[in-house]
Amino acid sequence: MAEVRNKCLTIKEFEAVRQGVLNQWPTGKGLALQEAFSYQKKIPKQKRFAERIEEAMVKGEVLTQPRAGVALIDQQILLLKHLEAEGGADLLSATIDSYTRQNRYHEAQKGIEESINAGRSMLNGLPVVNYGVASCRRLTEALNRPLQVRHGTPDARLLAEISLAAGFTAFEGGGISYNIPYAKNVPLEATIYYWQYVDRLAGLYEENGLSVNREPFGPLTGTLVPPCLSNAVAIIEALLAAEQGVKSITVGYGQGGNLIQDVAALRSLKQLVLEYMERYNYKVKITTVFHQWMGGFPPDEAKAFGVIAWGAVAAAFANATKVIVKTPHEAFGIPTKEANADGLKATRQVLNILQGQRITELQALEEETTIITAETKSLLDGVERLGEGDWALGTVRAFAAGVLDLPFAPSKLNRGKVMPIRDQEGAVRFLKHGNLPFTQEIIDFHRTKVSERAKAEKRPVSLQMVIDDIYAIGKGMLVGKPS
Amino acid sequence: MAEVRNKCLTIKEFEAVRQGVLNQWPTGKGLALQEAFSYQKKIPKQKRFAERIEEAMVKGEVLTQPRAGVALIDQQILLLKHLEAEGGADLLSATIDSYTRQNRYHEAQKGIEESINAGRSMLNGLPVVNYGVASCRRLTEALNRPLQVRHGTPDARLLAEISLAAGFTAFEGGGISYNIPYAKNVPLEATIYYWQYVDRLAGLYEENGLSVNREPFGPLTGTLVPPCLSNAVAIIEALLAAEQGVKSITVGYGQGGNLIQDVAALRSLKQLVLEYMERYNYKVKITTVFHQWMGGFPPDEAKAFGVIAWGAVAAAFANATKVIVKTPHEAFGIPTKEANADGLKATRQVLNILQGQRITELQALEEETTIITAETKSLLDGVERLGEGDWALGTVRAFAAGVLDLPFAPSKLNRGKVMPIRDQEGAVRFLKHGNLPFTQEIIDFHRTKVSERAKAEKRPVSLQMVIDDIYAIGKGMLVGKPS
Amino acid sequence: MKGSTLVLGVIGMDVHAVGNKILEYAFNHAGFNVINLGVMVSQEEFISAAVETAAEAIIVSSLYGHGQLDCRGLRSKCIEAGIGNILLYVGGNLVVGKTSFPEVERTFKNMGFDRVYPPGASPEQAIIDLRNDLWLREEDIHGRSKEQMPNH
Amino acid sequence: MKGSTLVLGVIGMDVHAVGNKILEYAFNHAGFNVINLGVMVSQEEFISAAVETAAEAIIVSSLYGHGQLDCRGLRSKCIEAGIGNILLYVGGNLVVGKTSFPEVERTFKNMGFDRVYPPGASPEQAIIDLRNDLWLREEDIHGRSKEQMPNH
Ligand code: B12
Ligand code: B12
Repeated sequence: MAEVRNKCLTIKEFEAVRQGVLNQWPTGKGLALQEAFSYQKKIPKQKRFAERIEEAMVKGEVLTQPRAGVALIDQQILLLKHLEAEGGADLLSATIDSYTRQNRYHEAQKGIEESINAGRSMLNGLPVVNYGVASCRRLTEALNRPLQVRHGTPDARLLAEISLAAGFTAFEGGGISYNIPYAKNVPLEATIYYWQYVDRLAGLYEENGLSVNREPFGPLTGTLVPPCLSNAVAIIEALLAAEQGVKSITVGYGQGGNLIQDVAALRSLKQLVLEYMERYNYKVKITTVFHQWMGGFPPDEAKAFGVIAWGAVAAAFANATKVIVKTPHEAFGIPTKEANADGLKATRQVLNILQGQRITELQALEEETTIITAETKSLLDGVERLGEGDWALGTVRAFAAGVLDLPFAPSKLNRGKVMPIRDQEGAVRFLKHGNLPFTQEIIDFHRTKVSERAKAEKRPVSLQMVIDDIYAIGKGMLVGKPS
Repeated sequence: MAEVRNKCLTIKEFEAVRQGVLNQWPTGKGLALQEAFSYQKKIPKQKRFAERIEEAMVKGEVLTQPRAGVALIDQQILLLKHLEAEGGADLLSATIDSYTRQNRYHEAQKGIEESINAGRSMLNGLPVVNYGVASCRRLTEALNRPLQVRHGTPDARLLAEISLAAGFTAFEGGGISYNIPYAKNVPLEATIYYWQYVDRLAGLYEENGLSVNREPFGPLTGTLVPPCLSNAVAIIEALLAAEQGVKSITVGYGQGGNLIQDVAALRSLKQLVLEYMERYNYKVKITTVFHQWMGGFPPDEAKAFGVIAWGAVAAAFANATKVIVKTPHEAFGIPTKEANADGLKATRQVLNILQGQRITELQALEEETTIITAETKSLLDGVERLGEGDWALGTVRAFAAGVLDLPFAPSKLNRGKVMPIRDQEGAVRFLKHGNLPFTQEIIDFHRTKVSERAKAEKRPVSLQMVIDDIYAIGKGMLVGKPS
Repeated sequence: MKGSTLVLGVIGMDVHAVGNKILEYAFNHAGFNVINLGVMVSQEEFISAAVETAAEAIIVSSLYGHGQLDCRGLRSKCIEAGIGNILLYVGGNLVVGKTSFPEVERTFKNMGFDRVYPPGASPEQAIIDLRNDLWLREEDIHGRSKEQMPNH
Repeated sequence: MKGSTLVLGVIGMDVHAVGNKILEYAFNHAGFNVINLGVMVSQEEFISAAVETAAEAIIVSSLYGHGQLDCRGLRSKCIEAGIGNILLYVGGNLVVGKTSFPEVERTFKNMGFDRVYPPGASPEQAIIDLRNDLWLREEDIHGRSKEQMPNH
């Protein structure tokens, strides 16, 4: 594999591989971009994702968006219509099944067939590639709100071609965030390159006057991710996307659970991403997304509602442009459409109550923002240095060197030397920072926080403490207590 | 009716009326205080309300407590056992039915009989007086957590005699808070006097080494009550109770919906009540209670969960000693035991997550606390002046003069000239302050807040705006919007 | 029917005052002549107010759960008082607990109520119904065609 | 049975890594010899690891919902590979959606799994079961009484 560089793909480079991409599965064959553009031109403004979310940012709204995917497309239409009407979702998603995510279209096909036979969805999402453009247009046309593809696909080129041609106006993912948490052994050079293709494709739509919203996947492994790590990844992916001509980017963050840290994280993320866009003179509209708690949920539905509502509170105070909503079925399985709508409604109630309420001039918030920003900059400086100024190259080298290192990630490319832990107030800190290029000040800060907790709990710091933290929200706590 | 004075009843005064009280219904006859004391002495410490809540205050815990009352005592036992085991309630309640609250024991008896016939509760609470001491002891003995009587009874003397003798260790209510929102035309002289009896009774238990927790009913009409009004009432009732020898008082406040105002309200309440206790040298342990939203609820259960969880958030940040929990059935009717447990569980989840999280040094919070304290002091000074230093007399005269005046109260003794309204951020302000003795500064503050909202909504201030506010939470908002 | 007199109140030992105040405001606003008895109103008080004011409808609220116990016999007392034909509406949280509404409606219709409303019903619905029901009655009196719809 | 070898992994295209790391830790801690294949493990990889290491049990996780599709035929492949008697445990969020567990259990037992665990089952439960099941098998081999309980 050739080394990857953060440089806008030329039309020639793009065209050179495009037919190969389209030929990965019959539904891709012969897909013509010009036809796709003219189809997309007919999509009304209120159904365009970028327009809607950027309008929300200006107005100070917080939009709600569910996850939602089932095997059969007619069921998907019913599901999304329900989430629109009953759930009041402002933005919609089609979540893609896990076979499609790994480009296993044969298995996805089997999943469709078995779902028809079983009379219920046997797949954990909608296999958009198998359905192809025409069927998916039926989906996008049936709905009244903007629709995004949400997935976790290391090589999403064909998925992007088909879904954008079908009238989706937003596409989640990135070469890091859809690799390290979603794959076992796919080289970063490969995924960054695949995602340059996707971003270039989005860029081509932009150049034809068609906004396509792109969203790096903020929460990563969803489990005790220290904000600086997810923020660094989001900023790098935003830079990579912008270089390919993307103009609408929603950077995201997964709730940690401590309000001050969560608000500070999103604030720091927004500031820094704007700073870096400015530095490279990328003209991109930046919006933000806050993910309700992405780790293990309590099985009890009433408790799950508590977690969901708390996520809504944090999203509101963090002033996110949109919030991705969980459901009371989270601990068990893909939610029914009713449970999915319930999550949306509980969230909307809280967001509405909090409209106009702010907790701004707060000392602790300033401090937390400062520390997150300092940490994130350390990481980004490390990446930049390793890449000799190139973010793509820097990312590949950073993961190899453990200068970027995500906790609990399945990928072998990830060093796995970092171990997070909660402090007394539930903020996520570093128990081990591995090779992350932190200053002594930052290292000491975390050490202090961690030992404060050990002292308060009267037990030595140990892996058991981290395991307690992983289980904690599922057991009705935030900070793990000895059982 | 003789004018009432804030002076500890003598034993002679107390004894003079006691037999009359006990003879109001057969179950009261012959009730001997000495026997009651020796029975109460056997109650283990962990079941004593005052001990438990004061321990919680020291430890910084927030305890949960449901409302719960059904017609039949065996059902009540099952209900409370469920709320203890499944709901994890820290404190328990027996909520009294509305016939008993008006001393209509014949009708309560009919309600019991009809409930037996119908096979379901036909009463909105437990008719404790009709059951009498022996049956109620069966109830208190069946449970493992402290148990309080919650009601709304202008003349609760017999109820107090029976329930305390039966082993309840806490008793809600007061001469103002269980009159103005709960009666149509009972003189304040009468209810203050009735509650002096109740407080004296509690005082007698105290003098025998038996703590009895007393709780003025904080939320009053539960509907857009400006904090200064409910805080003033709570402080007066605490003073009246302390004078009769009560040593454990939990002052309360009903959620308004704006976080800053709610946290400020409880903070100001606690500070002021301690100040006044100090002034009169009353040695009373003060704890606090936060009531989740007491006004109209959304019928949708998912949305109701949102409201409940938001109440839990505010309780946690307000650092209340306990929180009274609502249920997802609130808009419809008395909850099933399952729905009641659900409210408790959602609340507990949020409280646990927020354990140790604080939003203290916040400028807006300081300001709001200052204004609430200034308002409350204006009211209390007004009452003191009218009473020529006597809080009982002052209260009677203050309501007559509109110097105390509660919004939306059914009582004819209440002037009803005050009209509350929400501001832009959802804090409860005064649209009309009637005869409340406010300084020009306070009046101007409210005027500014109200006109800011009118400007933002581009509509003139009107009664319709207030009605919109009353409906707002039920319709999924906080600040009422034109429909 | 504009200007028709309504007697309004919350029955029994019920003190829920907020909805009552809003209903008064809404009915007044809609042009009715509202005699609001407030909260804690007995059956007798409803009836004597209706007799005294020659009211065309009694609007009963019950929020607190004892509606079924409190409302029984209201229609027969109306008959005894010579106003057996008066419109009887009832609404609120009529029974204890979250219950299927059709059953509740049946129970209260059997008690002689003309219209029964579920929890949280809007005053607007009652106003539309009142106009219609009162117009139908005018019909009966003046012998006008029932086909003609009222002009709201 | 302390020291028994277990093969552990998350089957199919499933990348849920957190539970897997905790299971590895718990089984190791309990004294087992754990061969952890991590996430995205095919049936073939499970079997060849079990064969190579003479494992006594294969512990399959499936969180992402495709468990039913991914697990089919695992037992017969074990038989083909000559390890037909190996203990097969499976747990996680085995099917799509919130489903009644007894039904799920039946489905997976029919597929040849010895034990099936509901969402969020604790590693501790599996450890107790493993000790018991492995002890019972030792019995069969050494001919000891089945009545004697293992000493945890
Ligand atoms: C974190 C998480 C993620 C992270 C995973 C990061 C990573 N690489 O590990 C991310 C965000 C990447 C993710 C992605 C997806 N996820 Co996910 N995820 C979760 C979540 C919230 C928590 C999982 C977790 O870590 N729990 C904590 C650990 C400690 O618990 P555990 O995983 O349950 O494991 C324990 C027990 O189950 C048990 N156990 C497990 N296996 C076995 C085996 C035996 C024999 C025994 C005895 C016990 C046992 O022991 C473990 C340790 O205690 C769960 C929902 C939940 N549980 O709350 C959903 C969930 C598992 N995900 C789900 C899905 C569908 C997906 C996606 C397809 C996206 C989507 N459609 O939403 C992708 C799948 C990607 C892929 N190809 O696999 C679904 C599965 C649905 C179903 N079965 O019906 C769930 C249930 C959420 C839901 N309700 O929709 N996810
Ligand atoms: C505020 C409130 C109180 C306040 C009342 C203050 C006051 N004096 O007004 C306080 C805290 C004092 C209180 C006390 C009690 N309450 Co209360 N209260 C409420 C609450 C939360 C809101 C009521 C309200 O003001 N809503 C706003 C107004 C605008 O709406 P509304 O009252 O529903 O009225 C509207 C409609 O119903 C309709 N409507 C009403 N009547 C009619 C009639 C017709 C013909 C039509 C068309 C429409 C109509 O129009 C009105 C205007 O829009 C409700 C639950 C809820 N709805 O969320 C419980 C509720 C009514 N209370 C209840 C109970 C039981 C009590 C208590 C017995 C205490 C207890 N056990 O919890 C005491 C009763 C005291 C007594 N003797 O009456 C129960 C009734 C249970 C049931 N029916 O099964 C409820 C439903 C709560 C619950 N789920 O348990 N309460």
